[in-house]
Amino acid sequence: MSATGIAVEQHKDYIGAKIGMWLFLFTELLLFGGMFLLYSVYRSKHPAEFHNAAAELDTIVGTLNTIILLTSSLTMALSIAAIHRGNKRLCMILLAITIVLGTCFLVNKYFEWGAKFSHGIYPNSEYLLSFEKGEILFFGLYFTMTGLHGLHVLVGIIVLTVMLTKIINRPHRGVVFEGVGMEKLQGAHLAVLGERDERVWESEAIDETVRSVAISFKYLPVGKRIRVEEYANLETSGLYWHLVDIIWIFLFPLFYLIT
Amino acid sequence: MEDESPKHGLVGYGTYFLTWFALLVLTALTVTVAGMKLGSLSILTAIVIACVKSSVVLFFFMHLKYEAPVFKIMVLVVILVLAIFIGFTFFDVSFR
Amino acid sequence: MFESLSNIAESVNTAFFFILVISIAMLVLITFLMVFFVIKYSRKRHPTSKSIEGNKLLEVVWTVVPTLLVLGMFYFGWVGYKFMKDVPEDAMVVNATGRMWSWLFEYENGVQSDTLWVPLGRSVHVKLESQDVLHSFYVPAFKIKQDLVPGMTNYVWFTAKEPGEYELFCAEYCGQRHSYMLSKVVVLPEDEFNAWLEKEAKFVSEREPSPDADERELTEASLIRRGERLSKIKGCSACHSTDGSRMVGPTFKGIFGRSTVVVANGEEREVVVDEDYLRKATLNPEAEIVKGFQALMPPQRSLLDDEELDAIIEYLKQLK
Amino acid sequence: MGNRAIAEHAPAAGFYEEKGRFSGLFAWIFSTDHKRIGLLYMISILILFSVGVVFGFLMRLELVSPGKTIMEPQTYNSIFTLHGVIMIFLFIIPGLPAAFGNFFLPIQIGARDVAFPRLNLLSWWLYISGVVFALLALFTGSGPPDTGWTFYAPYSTQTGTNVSLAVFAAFILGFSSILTGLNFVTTIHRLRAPGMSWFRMPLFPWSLYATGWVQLLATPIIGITLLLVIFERLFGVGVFDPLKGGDPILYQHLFWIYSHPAVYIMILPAMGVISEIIPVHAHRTIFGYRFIAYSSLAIAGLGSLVWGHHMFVSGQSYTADVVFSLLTFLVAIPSAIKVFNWVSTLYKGSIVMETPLLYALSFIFLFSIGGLSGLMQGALSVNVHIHDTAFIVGHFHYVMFGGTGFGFFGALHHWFPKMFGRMYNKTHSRIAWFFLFVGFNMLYFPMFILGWMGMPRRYYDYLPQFHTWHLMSTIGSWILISGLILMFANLIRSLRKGERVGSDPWGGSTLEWSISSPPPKENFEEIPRIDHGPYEFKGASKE
Repeated sequence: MSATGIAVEQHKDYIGAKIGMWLFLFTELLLFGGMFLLYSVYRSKHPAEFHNAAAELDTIVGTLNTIILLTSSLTMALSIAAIHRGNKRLCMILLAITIVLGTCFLVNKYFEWGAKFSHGIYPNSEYLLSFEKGEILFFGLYFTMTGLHGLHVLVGIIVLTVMLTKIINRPHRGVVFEGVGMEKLQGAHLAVLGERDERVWESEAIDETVRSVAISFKYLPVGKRIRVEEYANLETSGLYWHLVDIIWIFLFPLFYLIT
Repeated sequence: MEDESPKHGLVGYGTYFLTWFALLVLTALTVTVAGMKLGSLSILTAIVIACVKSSVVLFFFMHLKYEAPVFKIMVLVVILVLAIFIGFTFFDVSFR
Repeated sequence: MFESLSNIAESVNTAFFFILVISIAMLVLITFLMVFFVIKYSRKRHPTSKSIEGNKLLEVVWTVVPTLLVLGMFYFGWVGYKFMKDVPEDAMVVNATGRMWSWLFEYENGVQSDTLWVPLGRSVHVKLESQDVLHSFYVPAFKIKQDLVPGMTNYVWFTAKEPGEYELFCAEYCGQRHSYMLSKVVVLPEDEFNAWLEKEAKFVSEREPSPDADERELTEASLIRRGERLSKIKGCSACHSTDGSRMVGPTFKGIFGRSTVVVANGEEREVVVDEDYLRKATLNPEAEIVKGFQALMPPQRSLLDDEELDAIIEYLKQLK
Repeated sequence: MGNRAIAEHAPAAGFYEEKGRFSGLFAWIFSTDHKRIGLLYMISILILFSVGVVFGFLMRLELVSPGKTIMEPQTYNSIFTLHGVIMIFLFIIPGLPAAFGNFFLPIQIGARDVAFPRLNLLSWWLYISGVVFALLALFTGSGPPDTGWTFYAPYSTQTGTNVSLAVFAAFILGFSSILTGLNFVTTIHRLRAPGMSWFRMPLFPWSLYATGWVQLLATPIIGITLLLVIFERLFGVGVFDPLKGGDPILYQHLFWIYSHPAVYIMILPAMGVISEIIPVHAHRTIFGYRFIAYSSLAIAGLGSLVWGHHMFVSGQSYTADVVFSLLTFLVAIPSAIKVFNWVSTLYKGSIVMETPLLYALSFIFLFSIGGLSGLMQGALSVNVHIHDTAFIVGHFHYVMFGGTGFGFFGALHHWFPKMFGRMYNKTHSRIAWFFLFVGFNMLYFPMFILGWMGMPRRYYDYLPQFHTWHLMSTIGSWILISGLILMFANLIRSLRKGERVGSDPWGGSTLEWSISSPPPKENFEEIPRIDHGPYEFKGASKE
């Protein structure tokens, strides 16, 4: 079936990949869920101390970081939308912006933590141990939760960088469909649509022996299309990035806004 | 059967900008509300706003709105499970 | 095993028998049916099988009946438990402290003991606290158990119904000598108990400095006796032997004047055990660890007052 | 397709002869074939099971009489910790899903592989890394951990032994377990053969589906808990340290939020196996298919709500005690439904008493004892007396070993001919079963009595009144181990010497029996179309 000269890739079940990613996100959510459980219990036990301790954190830095992360989520979503429209250049630019924003978030976090450390506030520090118990807990949770979240941002940045280099390096020539679900294509026609959804090209009816279909974009301008596999990967990476954002959406009020 | 073709390819750039704008507004709102002294209500509003914000992210940025029902059911189940884990712990903590 | 030696044990036994009878009935039923079917419908006797998909009525029956049974079990367990949690107001209070790996019981009049002495037929309210890790206060004969959690106060209560001595175990794993964290509950008739309590109270009052110093001043012998008792009550003997055998900590035998190698801040140093060293090693044991042993001993500053420490050191001095 | 005819006549070598990128050992440890990964898991799991058995044997030997028998208290404490960690994290949790689930899930639903084959290989590698870390924890630092497999704070955050590394190993293993669950759930959603609706799926995949969700949702909680123990030890964060305001009881909550559902990760797949074995050997359809399927989900769901019953004497609130006790009793109901349906499946069957069925029936018997003794623990007042005693040890060995262990052995004997294309010596396997069954009961039943008498668990030494029952228990362990040796010797010998079998030695009806033994590479020449339920047997009259 590889008549057009494109090697048939291992099959990718697009929806399967998405289910897999969502399931992974659930485990991430519950990982943080355990921390949120601790937070809610300790907060309910020591409301006043949490209140006082939160005053040590800088709301402006927190808000700034929230805006940075939300914006990076926007550029992430836009970059996927761009690739759906076949605009590889825009996709790459937006992805790069996302990575830069993520890095800004971490840099901010670094300075924020640094400031705390220089004030002598870090786990098990003598100064911190002189605080009330609830305040020690607040900072224990603060460092663990934002630290763990920062780690996730870092992983996200790495994943997105890998995606970016993949998209830069791979010329995309076609789309390959293979594997499960192919039998549904029996008797169907494949078509290439033009700007106004008109049929530029149409294949013969697919017969029942077909296991995979490869379409090469030999006649289309290079740079306008990308393989399904890659945008599935980019999309799942995007999901991960948004989840990291969601976690922050909760961390922000819980640590910075309870003064 | 689950639909193979990704419908959300059609989500416009405008929708995303709108989503982002809504998120910024909600952020501004939650910061403002925290500034007002609402006492015990303040934590509640903060959580509610955070929930709204994360649903916006889930539904639009993460395309949940356009996914098959099976995704929505799974997300719901997971959130429920997490709520139960936290909630049931309070059977202990609040009555100790 | 099934006697009711405390008021609590009664309700535990009731719930247990209720569940036991149902369980045995269930088990016998299931096993009998399995064996019966296997024999009756073996391929030899029954060459063609019949595929029965299911039976709604049966499913309903064997959902509803077990539901009712388990709700009954829940009820019996709950009733007995509620009883365990409601302490009578007139109960005698004893404070129990668990630490690696011994027990300390304190009575309201200040009497301390490593054994729990209680009066027969009177409710005893034991308040439980831990100094280090989790422990669990367990008296099998009375069928009571409760964990000791550092940072919180738990409790149990009971009324003993027969005089005698009963085992007291630590039931929550607490480290190396967990299985030796044993003690006893001694149940005495009320008058004997009161006599014991009075006798012990004297031991407490001995330490009170008296205005008439000459008369009440402690003799050396009594100080040593005191030290010996304290080393038991305060838990020293749980980790330090007096017969030279190696336990968790170094032996007390011949400790005074012995030269020993200690590790402080990663450096080894030889010291001669004198009064100063003993004081330091008790109050701040983590600073210098005797070579070959682990830093397990908690600082005793809050647990011993000066007089008690003096007595213990006096006692250690003469252990040859 | 022309080569189907060849496949039927060629000597059975199946996927073992697959020519891949690598050869020799590498053809296995870098293979993404689900069957090879399944066997890799099985071999590693059985090796670690043997290690766990040796530790268990040593513990029993120490307890044969009061006082010191063969080891010091510290050694004993490490050994019961290792026995628990190995048996739970390295044997039972991955046992059935990772070994048999990997091998048979795709085949039973008519797929060529799992949804993410490379991820599947990764989870095996993670498993092996976990094993390596666990072993490192034994031989490095200041001695093997001595906390018990529960790692209860604050002891685990204070003890000088090598807890951090052991806990990290458990963390890695949790990750491996999550990936397996993720893979299976996706596989079942996406790769069922055309026509295989949810209710035409065999019950083993059903149980794996329920298990997969528990793995996904509960395991991250233990992940974060164990990480926190490490943070606590390294940085002194304070979340479990009472001196810094931390609450040790919260550790227990987090721990059991995972570890109670983990019990269902362990038992559900075994229940799935039993649901496969019984209809095949009774040669009739399973009784109450939907009820068994739904009860798997019910057990997974309800089982996630009952963790507090491990904490009735921990100092948690009275309200929590009552709520968790009630919920605990409710989770007994779906288990009861399963047992009744299994027994009814024997009714009007045409039963051949093969070894797998022996294991399945002993599963029902032993699991019933385990479950019923669980009811005693669920009752609040009784729990107070038997909590943390040998009674608990007896109970969970009946459930975990008598249940999951016997389910595992049942699966081994049921699917052995399919996996290797050869049959074991049936007489020897029956003798081995007999030793296992007798030894098992003699080993663990005395623990119920000991527990009721008040013998606390995790005791290195005990008072003389407990001696008789401990002695009996230790003798039981010797019989049990003889049975194990006999069983494994028989199976290993049969790998080479066993009689060759055809594709369907038992007369099974699910998809795995429709392909050759051992299965060919990619399982199916052509993906089958399914138009009926999983347990429709030829020659069985319908009602």
